[in-house]
Amino acid sequence: MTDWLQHLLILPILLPLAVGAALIPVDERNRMLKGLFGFASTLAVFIIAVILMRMAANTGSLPARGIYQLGNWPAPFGIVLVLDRLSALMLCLTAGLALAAQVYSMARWHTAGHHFHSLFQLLLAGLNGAFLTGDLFNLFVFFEMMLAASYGLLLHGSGPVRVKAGLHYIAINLAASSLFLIGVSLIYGVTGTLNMADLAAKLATLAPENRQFVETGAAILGIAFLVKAGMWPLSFWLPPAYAAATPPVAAVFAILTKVGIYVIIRLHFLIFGAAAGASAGFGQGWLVAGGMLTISFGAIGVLASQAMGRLAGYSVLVSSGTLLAAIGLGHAGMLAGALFYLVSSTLTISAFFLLIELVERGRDAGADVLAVTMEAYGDFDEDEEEEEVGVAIPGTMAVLGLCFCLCAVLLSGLPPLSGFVAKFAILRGLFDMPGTDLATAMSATDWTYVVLLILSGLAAMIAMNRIGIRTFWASIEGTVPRVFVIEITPVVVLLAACIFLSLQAGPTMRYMQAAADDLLNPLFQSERILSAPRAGGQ
Amino acid sequence: MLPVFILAPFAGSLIAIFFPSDQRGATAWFAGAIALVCFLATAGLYPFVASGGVLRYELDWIPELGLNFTLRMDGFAWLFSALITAIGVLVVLYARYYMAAEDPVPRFFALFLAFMGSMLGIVLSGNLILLAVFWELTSIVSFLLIGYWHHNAHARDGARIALTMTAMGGLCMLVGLLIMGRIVGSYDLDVVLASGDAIREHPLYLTVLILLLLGALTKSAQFPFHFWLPHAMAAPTPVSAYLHSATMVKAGVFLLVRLWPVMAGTEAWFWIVGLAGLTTLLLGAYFAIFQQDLKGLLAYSTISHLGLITVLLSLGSPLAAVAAVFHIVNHATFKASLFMAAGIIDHETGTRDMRKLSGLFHYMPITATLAMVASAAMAGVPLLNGFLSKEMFFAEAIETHLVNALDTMTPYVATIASMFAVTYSLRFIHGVFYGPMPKDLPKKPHEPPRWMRAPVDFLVLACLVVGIIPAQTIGPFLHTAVVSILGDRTPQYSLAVWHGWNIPLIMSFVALSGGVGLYFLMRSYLATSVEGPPVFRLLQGQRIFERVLVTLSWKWARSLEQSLGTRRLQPQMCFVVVLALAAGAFPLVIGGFKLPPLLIRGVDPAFALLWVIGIACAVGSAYQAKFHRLVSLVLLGGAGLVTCITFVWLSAPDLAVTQLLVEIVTTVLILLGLRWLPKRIEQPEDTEDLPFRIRLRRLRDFLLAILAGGGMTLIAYTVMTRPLPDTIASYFLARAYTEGGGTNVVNVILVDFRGFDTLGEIAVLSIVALTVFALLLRFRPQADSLETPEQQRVQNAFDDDHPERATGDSIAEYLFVPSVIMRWMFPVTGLLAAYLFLRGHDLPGGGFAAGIAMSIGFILQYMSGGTRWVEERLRIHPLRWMSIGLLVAVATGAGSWLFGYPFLTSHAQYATLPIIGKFPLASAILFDLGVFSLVLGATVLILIALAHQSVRAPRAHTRAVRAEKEGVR
Amino acid sequence: MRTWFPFPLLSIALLLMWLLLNQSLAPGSILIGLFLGMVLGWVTLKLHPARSRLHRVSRAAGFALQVIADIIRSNIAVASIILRARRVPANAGFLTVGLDLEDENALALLACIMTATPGTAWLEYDRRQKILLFHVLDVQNEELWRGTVKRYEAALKEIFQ
Amino acid sequence: MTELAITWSVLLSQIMLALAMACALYRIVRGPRAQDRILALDTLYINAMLMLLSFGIRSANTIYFETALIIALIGLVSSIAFAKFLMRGEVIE
Amino acid sequence: MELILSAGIGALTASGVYLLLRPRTYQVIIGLSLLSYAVNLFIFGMGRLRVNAPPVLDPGGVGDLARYTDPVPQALVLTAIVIGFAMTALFLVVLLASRGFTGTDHVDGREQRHD
Amino acid sequence: MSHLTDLPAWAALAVCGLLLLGAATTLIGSLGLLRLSDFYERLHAPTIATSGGTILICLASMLCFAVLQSRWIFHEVLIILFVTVTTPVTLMLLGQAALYRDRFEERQGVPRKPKPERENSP
Repeated sequence: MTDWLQHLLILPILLPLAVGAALIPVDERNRMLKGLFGFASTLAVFIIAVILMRMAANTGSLPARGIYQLGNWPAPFGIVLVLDRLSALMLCLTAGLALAAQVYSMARWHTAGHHFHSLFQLLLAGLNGAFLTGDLFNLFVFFEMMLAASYGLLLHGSGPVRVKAGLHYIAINLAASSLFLIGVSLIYGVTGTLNMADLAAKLATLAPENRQFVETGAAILGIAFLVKAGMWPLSFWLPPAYAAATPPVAAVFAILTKVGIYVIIRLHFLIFGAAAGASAGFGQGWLVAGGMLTISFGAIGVLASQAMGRLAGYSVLVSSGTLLAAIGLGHAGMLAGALFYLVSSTLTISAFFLLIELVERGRDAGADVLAVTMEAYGDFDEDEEEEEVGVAIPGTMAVLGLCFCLCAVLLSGLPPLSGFVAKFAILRGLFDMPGTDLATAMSATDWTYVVLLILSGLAAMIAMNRIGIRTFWASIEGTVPRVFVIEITPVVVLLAACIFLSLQAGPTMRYMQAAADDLLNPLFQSERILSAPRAGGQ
Repeated sequence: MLPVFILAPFAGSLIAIFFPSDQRGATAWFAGAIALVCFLATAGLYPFVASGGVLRYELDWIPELGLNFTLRMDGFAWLFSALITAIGVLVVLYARYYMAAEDPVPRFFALFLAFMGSMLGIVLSGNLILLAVFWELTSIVSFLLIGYWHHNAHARDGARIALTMTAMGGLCMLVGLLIMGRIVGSYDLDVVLASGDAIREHPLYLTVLILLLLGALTKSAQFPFHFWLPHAMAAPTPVSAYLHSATMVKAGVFLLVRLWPVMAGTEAWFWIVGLAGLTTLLLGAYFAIFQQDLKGLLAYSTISHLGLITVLLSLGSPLAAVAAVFHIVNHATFKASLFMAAGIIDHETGTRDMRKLSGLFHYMPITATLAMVASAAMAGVPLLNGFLSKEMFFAEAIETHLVNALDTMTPYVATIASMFAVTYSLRFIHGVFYGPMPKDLPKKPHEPPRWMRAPVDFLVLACLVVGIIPAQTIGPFLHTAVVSILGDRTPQYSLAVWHGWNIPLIMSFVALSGGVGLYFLMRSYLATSVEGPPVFRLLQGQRIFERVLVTLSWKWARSLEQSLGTRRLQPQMCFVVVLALAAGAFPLVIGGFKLPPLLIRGVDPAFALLWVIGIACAVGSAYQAKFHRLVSLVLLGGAGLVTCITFVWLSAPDLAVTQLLVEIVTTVLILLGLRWLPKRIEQPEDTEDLPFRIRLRRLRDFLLAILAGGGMTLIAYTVMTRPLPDTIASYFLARAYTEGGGTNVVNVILVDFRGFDTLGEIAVLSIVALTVFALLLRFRPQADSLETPEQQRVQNAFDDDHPERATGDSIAEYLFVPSVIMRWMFPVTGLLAAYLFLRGHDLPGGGFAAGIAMSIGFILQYMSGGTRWVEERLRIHPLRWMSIGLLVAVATGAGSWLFGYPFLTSHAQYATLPIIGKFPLASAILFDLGVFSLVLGATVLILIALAHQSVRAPRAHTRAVRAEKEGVR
Repeated sequence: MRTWFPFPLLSIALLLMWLLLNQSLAPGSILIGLFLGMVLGWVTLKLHPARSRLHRVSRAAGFALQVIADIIRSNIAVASIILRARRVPANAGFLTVGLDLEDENALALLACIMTATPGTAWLEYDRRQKILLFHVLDVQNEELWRGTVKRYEAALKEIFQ
Repeated sequence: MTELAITWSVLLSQIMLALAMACALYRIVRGPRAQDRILALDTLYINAMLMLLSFGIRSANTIYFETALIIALIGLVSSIAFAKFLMRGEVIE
Repeated sequence: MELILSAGIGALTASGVYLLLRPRTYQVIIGLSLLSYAVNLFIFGMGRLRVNAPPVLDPGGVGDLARYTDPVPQALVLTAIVIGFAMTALFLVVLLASRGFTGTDHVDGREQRHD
Repeated sequence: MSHLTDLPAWAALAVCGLLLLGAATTLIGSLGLLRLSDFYERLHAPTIATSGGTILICLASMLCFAVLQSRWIFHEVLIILFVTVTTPVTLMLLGQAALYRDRFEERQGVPRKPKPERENSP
């Protein structure tokens, strides 16, 4: 009698939440069991995400089941979950990364501390919630959920380095969270609504003296998001934190910055879209400037970092900057490319994070073992005898080297992989602006952006080249790293995903284009949300 | 048909990887077969191409962006692919014998095939972007090939420089191609070639030109980017023979030829290309003379020959283009053979240093002969192919195309350059094969194996044949290629050995005789001189490049990262605050913000007084936080209290209750933590001795704080004095009771209207509890905070030195009466919690408040009895409570699915039981129960985990010490 | 009965409290109150505090009145002291008095009373020597204070044993 | 008449209570002994509770009662914790 | 009313921000608590200030904004309080751990020359 | 919702009286914190607030609501009860802490621990 599919939309949030909760009291001794349950739920989420994405892709700009009114309260009043192409895409991406990281962690990293799998599931739930929700304050709640879990995971395994990095990370993000609250409440104070769609609808008809407060609120919100997205100069906490985190965690963290970006994309085009009247395109200049500065800083950092972990952290910054600036420039054509870039770079970076530890394990075996089995004492602590670190598969080095090469090519955006396709798409979008004459159509900013894009790729190439040579070629043929199969597989899978993206670039770009179009005329969607009927027909 | 050219090599390389590394022969045969297939396929396509047809193959890749997998073969492409595949076959054969047994051959051949594939891709691609793709691929693969012997430092450096240069150029070229595509409106090569005028007239033509040239010139090692090529000579000789003579370095000139119809013929083109070409031509030849390394000499000669081709292309006349294409082919043949010969020499003698080598003719006459012929071709001796193209070059050089200095210079430079060419060719022959018997060679030289020499034989033969009867051999192929480029602009030209007495011939004679003379002049010097030409030796491009690269990408980057970034928290916080202030102020400032009128009406003196106290508390606790932690905590409590009263005053009882409870727990929490912080000597510092910097920073922070506070005040006041817009609240107020089934609207919002928020919120709480728990399991207190606090020590000591007292008596006495009372408070607290919980839906209270209250009850017991005392009596399972709570909440929400309603749809009604009477029965209450259980669990877990440290830390300390001792042993 | 209500007194007290809180005598709230009293009784049992039985509850009321009277009196006294604290510095002092009250709860109650009445502050009680050290705000004659304490103690003894 | 009296007396008493809180605050800030501060905090809580009660009377609304009740019952927990900290150097041993 | 409250919010914010910028972890945590008070009051204020109009309906009643204060910000503040509490606890433990590992209570884990 | 002005005059006056008296008592008690010189003396000050002040104001509130809602209101009794029961805990602990301190620092005018004569400095 009831259409169960209609509840599909909320499962990506509830399933991990429930599993995570259920795993809490399970004893740490049978971690593997926990891991398996976690894996099952992550897998389920992934499948659901794929189904949702197909739904979103097939049916119109807003699928029939794309709106979920929690508690059966209609849109502006209750909380709604909204599914569209973009959110579906992010769900898929997240689940994919999570799957990889989960498998990877089950090799050994989840023994580094307690409650890894619960925290992991809860992080997943938080992320999905942040992607799906259509309500400003609910977004805050899920942000906090995600952040809290990320704190937990960052500190997973403890140790001075992680704790020091974590302290900064937490402090900064707590400050940002209070900014978030201020912004949200200010917006509520002048518009009297929390629903994003409703907000967009109301903003157009708002008295100027009130609108300027909406803008203030939005700006303050923006800072909160930019801290997460890692815009210069709010991003110094990021590289140390990401470098300090355990590999699987870092791999998932690759998506965290993208959450900030995602929300900015959402709100920017929804609230300050073309229909926003006087305050249309508010804050674009800031985004562009910040983004470009971030690219530069990230590129410099990439060049300047000796350890691979920091390099990866900085390349996170580069990708954030690229996206921010692309959003800020706001040419319709670029958006699709930017989305493609988002997916590709996220996959790449997380693969790289997973790879790093495997590669370095070969060089200084034992250091990480120390990190894993950081001697821990306590009443509840079971004995953690340090197990064999993987087995030396013949040709491991070759596989690792190949993966590294792929990472390098992807990071530096060299052909033929998706990194290149993404950059090409962005540039193409930039060059294909209306206006017959290119020379006049493109402003100095646009050219700067082009240059920065190229230079950042170059920087990545030089740095990766340098580090790669040092690691794979110059190193005396020492111990071949001992690696579990389930550790290398996720890396390979993620990279394979990138290759798939490059091969299937056509269909993917079509999807991205559609998603971009959704973003560019959001009001249509807003009406759908606000006019959605309640269940039970009352 | 066309995809085969790309697929076969790449597939082959994929397969080749998996050959066992000892199977040298098998791998070689496999690779050779692939190359041969490609060659035959090319050959098979000739008839079609010769008839002026253009083969096209198109496969969708990203049609939206106009990037398709388009392959296109016309005569020129055919010529090139023939070259690539043919020489490919020969090089494979050669490498089969060249590579040592211990080299990992499969990798070599895999990379080799991959390179062949991407090279073919360049020449065949019919889409500009696709061309760029393959272009970069060649860079990457060549990087791996050059670094094939990566244990050798030179190989690593050479590879890195090569990649950096070529990839850099490639990226620039990409942008150029993008712009070009934008100008034309398509990336398809046919379209591009069709619209030359549009490009040449376009204002961005110069930009495009420069970007493209950056690509082309870096790729084919033109001045000033030439220096990577000599360093790439660290590669195995087959690689050099293939990449650095026939294929990769030709990619640049290939691009120039490809785009010649649309780009060439302008002033800018002439100047830039011509200048680069001439310089390269001259310098390359000059440098080549002074090389002591065989391959180095060849490398520089390659550079100079490429310069020659570039010059030809720069001239912009069709005939010159013909000459260029012709010379491309010729150079490929003789240079490849020369490289192979050099390789043979290296292989058989073990050295490539010309100072050591001499008189080899005696040992390897055949090889010597071959090498002599080839280098004669290089020198442009008549009856060899090199001669023909060089004649054409001279002929073009003396033509005047544009009237300017460069054009007039060309013939002289050409002559001098070819004079140098003669010199270094002569040196190559004479120095290596003649003269005294070589001494102290690493190996005893002898002829190479039969099949290792075969490729050289073939190529040299080709040189001869083409040199003698060009029209019958190369002629038709050349023609098809030229036609495919120039179309109807194809000029009349004759490939004859003898054009009669004319200036070019004279120039050749001058060059030949001059070159010979020059060689014999410099001979003695060269026999002993160090590497490199006299003057220019000092400035080595690669050194400069390296230094620049290191400076830019390492030194500056590091210092910039230091200066632009920071690893300290305070500056970061500062940035956050400043940016937030800016962001907040920006819209108000540009929006023309006007201050609302100050209205004092309705100011309640008591309330005002209250807030005077509150503000005092806040400021005080900020002031005391450094040296009187306890006081600042107390004052914090005061501020919280005032906040709580404010909530009550402004009609928010729920908030007041929650705020109060939370504040109490927080205080206890921080007190628990305070024990682990370092003791701070309580001396309020005098600000005199502080350095100025610190005082300045404090001032800055103070101002920032004032600004932030002022901003908040301003915004808050303005918004609060404005009328409330029509908010969603009215909806809630109207339906809270009728549909939500509760009179306390706030609580109904929490558990029903916005129950999802609450779900997330309790999830946050549980996450934090887990984190805290997990982190504290790893907690390592500092040594100085390890021993028990001195109060306890003193008190216990007091007990100990009194025989009639047992340890812990004092504390027992101290706590005697209080603990009795606290124990009785436990059930009362429980009652209060139940009260708060049950009434929550209708009156202030609710699951959260109840949970906290209950947990406070537990904490009270811990305080009175101590951890051990309590846990002997009560088994508390906070983890279970949390888990159950969260699950209950979720399950309650999901329950509504059974009735076909969305998650968290609540059901409320008032049931009536006989005795009890009417009581509310809302599903929201169950949800609230979940909240209660979770909050209780989480709070208790956090507090207890912290409290356990006092029990555990000392024990752990002793354990750690013991462990260290054992470690020492 | 014992099994259900390990602490009848406690349970009754809780029930009363519950009714007071809800301000209703509805059977529903009575039931819930009983239930809560029972459950909390069990939990409290785990902490096993000292039990004590009441005799002569009748005396309690009188005692309470007496205490209240004392409280009022001492309130005024102390208030006056505070108000003229500037001029006449209070002559405060420590006093000790031996107690032979056994029951913990009774002692606790005594402590509460003494602290609740301004002017006397319970400081510490040495259980071995059964000596109570307390502080009074003005010691015009120590015996009076000791007398008061003894009086309370006697009353409590009567009630509790 | 009565109305006026009521308003004014309530206001007056609230002001007095606020002053009482001010005294407590003074003691918190001044010390001199840590015990003094905690004692003052305790007083502050009591005063706050009374303030709430008076506010309840003022607004003739019993809904604020629970807050006062909570302060009365467990508001003192924090000061107990403080006292324990002063006496034993840690709150829970 | 508004004036006093906003002044209070300002003062709380100022002290909180000042402490956030200090080098000692303890100062930072106190600052965060103060800041969260300020933020809570701010959110609360966004629903405008009403004396003695608590959003508790009479049984069976249908409320409106004329008689009751805006309940939504109160709900938001409740959530914010909870989350703030959680975060304070977390931060406290982290700073303890940092102090335990690094031996100092400086936010950077090592003493600067002069802070 | 009822309002204070609904009170009959006598009740109103009584309520006001009690309220004012209670507030005054509390104020005096807190003044004690200011004016008394020694910690042990100050220890007595808050008890005025907790006993006198609380009782009076609770009475006021009881009376007020009893009249307003025309039924017996008792639950302020709970407050009195709780306060009387809980305050001593803090005060005792504080007193003992102070006592311990003073003995430790051997301040004058502080009684030694009773009985075991020989030791006087714990």
